[in-house]
Amino acid sequence: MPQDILGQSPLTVLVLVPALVAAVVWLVPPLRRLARPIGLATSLVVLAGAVALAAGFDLGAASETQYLQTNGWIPAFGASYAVGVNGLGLTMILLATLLVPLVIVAGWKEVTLPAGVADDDESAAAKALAYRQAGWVALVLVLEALMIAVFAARDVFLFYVLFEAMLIPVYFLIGVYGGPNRRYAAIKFLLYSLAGGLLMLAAVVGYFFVGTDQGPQAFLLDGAQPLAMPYGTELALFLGFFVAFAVKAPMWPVHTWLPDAAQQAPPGTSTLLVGVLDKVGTFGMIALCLPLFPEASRAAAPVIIVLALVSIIYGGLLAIGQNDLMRMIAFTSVSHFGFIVLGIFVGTSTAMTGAMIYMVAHGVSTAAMFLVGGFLTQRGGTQDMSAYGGMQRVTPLIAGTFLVSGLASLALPGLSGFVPEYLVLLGTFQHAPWMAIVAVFGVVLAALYILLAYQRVFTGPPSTTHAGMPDLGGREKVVMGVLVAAMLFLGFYPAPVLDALTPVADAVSTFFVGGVA
Amino acid sequence: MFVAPHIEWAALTPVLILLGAAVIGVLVEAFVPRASRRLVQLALSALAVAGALVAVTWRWTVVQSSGPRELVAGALREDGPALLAQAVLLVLSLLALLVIADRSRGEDGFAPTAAAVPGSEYEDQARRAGLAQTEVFPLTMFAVTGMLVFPAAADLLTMFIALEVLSLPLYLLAGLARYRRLLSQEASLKYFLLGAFSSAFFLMGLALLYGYAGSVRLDELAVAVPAMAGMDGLLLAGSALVIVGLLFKVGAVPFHAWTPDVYQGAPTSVTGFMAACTKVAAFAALLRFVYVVTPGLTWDLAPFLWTVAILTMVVGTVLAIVQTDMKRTLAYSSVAHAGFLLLGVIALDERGIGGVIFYLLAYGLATVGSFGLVSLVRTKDADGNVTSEAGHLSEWAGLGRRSPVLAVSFALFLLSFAGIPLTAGFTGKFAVFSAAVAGGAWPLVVVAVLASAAAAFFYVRIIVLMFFTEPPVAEDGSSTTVVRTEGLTAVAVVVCAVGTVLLGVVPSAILAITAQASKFLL
Amino acid sequence: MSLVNYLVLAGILFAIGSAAVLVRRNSIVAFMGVELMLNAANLTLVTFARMHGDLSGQVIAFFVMVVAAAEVVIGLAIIVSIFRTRGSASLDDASLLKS
Amino acid sequence: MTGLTISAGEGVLFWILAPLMVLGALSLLFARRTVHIAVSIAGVMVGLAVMYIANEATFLGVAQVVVYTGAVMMLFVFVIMLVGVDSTESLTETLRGQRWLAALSALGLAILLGAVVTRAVLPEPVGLAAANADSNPVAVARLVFSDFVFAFELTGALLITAAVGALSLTHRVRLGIKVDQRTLAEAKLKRYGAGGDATLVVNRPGPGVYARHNSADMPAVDAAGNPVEESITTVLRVRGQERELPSAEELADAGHPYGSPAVEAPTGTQAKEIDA
Repeated sequence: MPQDILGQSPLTVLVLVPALVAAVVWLVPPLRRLARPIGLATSLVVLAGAVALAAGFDLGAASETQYLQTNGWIPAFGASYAVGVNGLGLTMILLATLLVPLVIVAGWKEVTLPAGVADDDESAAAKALAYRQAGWVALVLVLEALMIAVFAARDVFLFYVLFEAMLIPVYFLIGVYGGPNRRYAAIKFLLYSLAGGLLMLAAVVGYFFVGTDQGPQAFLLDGAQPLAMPYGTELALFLGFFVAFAVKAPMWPVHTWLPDAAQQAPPGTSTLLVGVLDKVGTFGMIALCLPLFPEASRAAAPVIIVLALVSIIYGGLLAIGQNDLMRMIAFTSVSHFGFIVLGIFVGTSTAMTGAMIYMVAHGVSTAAMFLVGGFLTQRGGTQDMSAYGGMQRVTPLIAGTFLVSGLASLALPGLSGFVPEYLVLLGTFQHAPWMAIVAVFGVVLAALYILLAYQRVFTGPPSTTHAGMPDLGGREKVVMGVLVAAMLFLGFYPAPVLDALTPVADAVSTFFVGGVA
Repeated sequence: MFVAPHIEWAALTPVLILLGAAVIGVLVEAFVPRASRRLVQLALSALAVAGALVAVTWRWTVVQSSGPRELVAGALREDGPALLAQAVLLVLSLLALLVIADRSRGEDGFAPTAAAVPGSEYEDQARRAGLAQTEVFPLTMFAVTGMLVFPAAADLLTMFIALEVLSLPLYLLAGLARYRRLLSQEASLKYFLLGAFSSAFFLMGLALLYGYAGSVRLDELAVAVPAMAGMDGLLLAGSALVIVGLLFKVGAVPFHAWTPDVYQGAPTSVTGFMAACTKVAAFAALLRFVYVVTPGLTWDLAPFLWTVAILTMVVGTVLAIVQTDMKRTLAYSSVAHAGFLLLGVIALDERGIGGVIFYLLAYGLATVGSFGLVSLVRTKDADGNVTSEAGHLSEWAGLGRRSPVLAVSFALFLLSFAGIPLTAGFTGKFAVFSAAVAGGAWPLVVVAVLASAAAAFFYVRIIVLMFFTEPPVAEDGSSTTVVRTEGLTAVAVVVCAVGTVLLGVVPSAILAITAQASKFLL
Repeated sequence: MSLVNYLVLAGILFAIGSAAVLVRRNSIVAFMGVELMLNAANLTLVTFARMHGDLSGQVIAFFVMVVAAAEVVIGLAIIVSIFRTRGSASLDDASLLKS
Repeated sequence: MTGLTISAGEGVLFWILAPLMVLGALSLLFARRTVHIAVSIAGVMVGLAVMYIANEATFLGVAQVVVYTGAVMMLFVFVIMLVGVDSTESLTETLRGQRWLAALSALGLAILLGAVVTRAVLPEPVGLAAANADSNPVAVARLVFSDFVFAFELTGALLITAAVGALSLTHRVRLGIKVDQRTLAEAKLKRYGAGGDATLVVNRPGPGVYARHNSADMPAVDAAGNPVEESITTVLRVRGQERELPSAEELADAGHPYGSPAVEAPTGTQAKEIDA
């Protein structure tokens, strides 16, 4: 992959392609009927681009930003358009670009006309359907563009802008294409995120003010040294950023939007939301909080670790208690995000590496769970787990893929969840054994909730209502096949990912030596 | 002996163009046949505003090269902030003028004749005869003239008279709505009474300051502020009263009582004009007064201004949340925005001036655009007759499905109001907030951010309503519809939308210009 | 006798005027309250002009009269037009605007 | 510059005028009839004019009388006469506690302004003898046309606005052809000829006919003995000041139907008592 295309970083191109296609698909009526194929093709092209990017990435210097581009943007605010990726950003971009085509394929037939729209006029109905599908594809593509951009952003201001802008497509994806209670879920999601985001805005303004007399482009993240500022200011700014990220990476007690959103959103949206978007929160903690506010991060780490431990246990307990399949998966994610945050703030390089891989692994396994859950509930007509039973005889493929994803999620060796969880626990144990012991309870809980869910839905006597339910179709097999392959790959051969992430983890840890100590 | 003052005619061109257009507009009313009056008036006004904009741009280059100066025996100042505010004002006025002039189904938004008793037979006849109250145009021109003078006024008397010149036509325009005449007349009366009330406060403040310094010129006041002992009371009370008078105009709490009623009752196009342009003029004047006269008084005035700013942000936001009428919601949101703008005034930081003016531009674009759209959404009764504007929020439900373009642009303006990144509103907020932090007012910024978060709620609620809610089925068979117009409003809305996006994505050029206007000429 | 007496008188008149605007519901009376406030300001200006030995206070007061005259024309025109519609000049009568 | 000495006469003048003016101003708060208020305020304006002259502002004093008392307040009285309707006003509160709040804030304002001017260490008064050397109007005029020339020109815009505004709010364009008396009369007769009501042809009755009540607030009585509401002017009707007519039956029972003299024919002002 060349380092620049027409004077632009390939990252910029990667952002622009889906954004432009989205605009065209939505605005040009004749293209609307072809929206899904166009969207799929675009996302595959972007995936190919991301793979090419990874191929051209210098793994030996994974901790340094590559594919750099820096242009002035708003000099008055010291903001610039600066993009570039290190190992972590690249991995996250790969995750995002991998999931988007899968989501489009999985959702191929999911966008239908809402009830209440008259279907007596066939051509009008077809037109309205095409319009809705085009809107869905456009929103997913816009979201993809923003996700790539946010992982590539090298400027605090740019990061903030993209962080907030991502809300809007997600908001519409939930609010327009979601389940019966979508309005409530969409608003709850938006308000939580906005509140967090505005706190971050206050922090960005403050950071700007601190930075004004320390160089013209204080927002650039490339400066190795954090800005000098009084400790009180640093703590306040850190909190502003951290709270926003904590809302995004749903940590107890600001997680409550996630179960509602996941329950109401279409499975594809949940996949992107939990699989990738929420990682922006933990990504931000690593890429912004730690390097910009090392002192404050260190000081706040004990509190944050306690919150992370609470998230692990609380998420696990609530996942056990859920009746709604999607809510259950959402709560497992709360628990998993607890692990990630724990790994980040424990402060050892091992745990940090674990946290980073965890982000990828969780992205894949949770995507698999949401999508297969979606396939199941779409057929069964309900998300209520008690309505099912004995489905492994009716739909063995669904049962099998669900089990594999669940086992990956509970960190069975040989699947994607094992390596990161092990690393996080190890790193935590090196640092403070009691924390690791508490976290291990989370692992036990994970086994419980996954297996209980499997038992309720898939074992026992088959329920008569779902007797003739079809198993995975060809389209769905492809999706699940790719995801299972990815989980196995990450479980058996994590080396390339480790190579990309370990240097980054080491580099970040130097900002943050000692952790809780 | 009497010495005739030197008058800088060149520098006065923008004002003269507008004043001339206004006066000619009055003559047009008298001499041009009724059939062609509207066209002549529209062309005249649009040309005048555009011409004044060109003139202001020219003066800007002159000031850039040869520096700011005082005009007409010190009555006016020609400096960066004044010209910048004037330019913003003229841009917004031009857009607002398009909305004001637009007609849907052959009717503009104004009563066919204001003299008719609402509901009378005469009014019916006038409507059928196709009368139009074309005095709207010269009145608008007079208002713009006053607004143009306001930011440049360098003594309190000129400020006072400019205030009246801009206010009187607005009082009249507020009462001219075509539909809901009673509401409109009542708005006119309320606006007038409270406006006159506030100008009395301004005047008393002027008198006290005159007593303090023996002059009403801002520069002499500024010199006198640190000099005189023993009369601090006069100075403080005078400054406070003058500021109160200006705060009335911008609609800051507790001087906001008129805003919702007037915004709701006035013709929607006039509401947009008034909301956007009056704010620009009044904030520019407030900036000049605060930055020139009161820096020495910061400690004494700060508690007052801080309280007002906090109250304005909080009350505006909270009351906006509970509204059920579109125009009232926007009115309270404008109150909240006045609070955010006050941060830039309180900052007393040179970045504050450019920041406030940029914010005013962003806010003004969204305001003119959104009120332009509000004027197009009408109710339709069971027989398919289009009646008045759809004021109630519930009538906006489901608009996103039937008029996606309108709904998307309205959503864009709302997002800009809410300050979502990549819209002009965000850039403006950032500019003002960072100036406030630089000026040491960070607690206010925290309040402002919290208020923004709460404010986002009601903007989002409207978006939800438009996109996610099914249109209500009314018992009497009435429904909501979007009227077609001659297209002037569409032009204005498109310009506003494009401006809102551009100022959000690539604001650096405009920010660079506003940054140059960082100092008032004493 | 000191010039301050005039100023105190002006202050009292100003306060009475403002109270009238706030209390009275009849728009004509409220408007007269505004006029009284303007006149109080004028008295202040004239007194200060004498105190400073500077005529600009008087000139300002003169301008205020002109402005007030224009304001009165507009205001009374609005009041009359409302009266013709409603047969009342009260601010409360049939108040359509919610507060 | 020498200090200003204020004559004892001016003090006396002040102490006579000021209480009267405050009393007049208070009518704004306590008087019920709008006309009374207007006249009191006109009195306050005259008092102010005298004070202006005492304060060496001759020109303003005269202008005050001409502009304020002569034009502005007369315009008010004119409008009050035109509007007339609720010339009295109920003083009951619409918002609880609002009056107290308003009174309190006004009192606060008065105390604040009073304190500000009394506590300020004001400079020694200079007086306007020097400034007024060429007579007060001339000196004022010089300032108007030099320092304040821009403001002066700007007031022109204000006056035009006022004229345009007042015209557009009140001036009605004539729609259709002008109807003169002749066409009106012809139309009436034509309608009568086509079988219309005869009352359209003759003049309508004035109020208070038929001798018993000849005041303007008493309706006329038609041939059937019923009151003719339109015979009373609109103003009285809107005000609710017209008087009720005893019904024909009542009067017939009392032995003196319409058109016949009362049993005890009233004289002079006693008429009112009988009504009551």
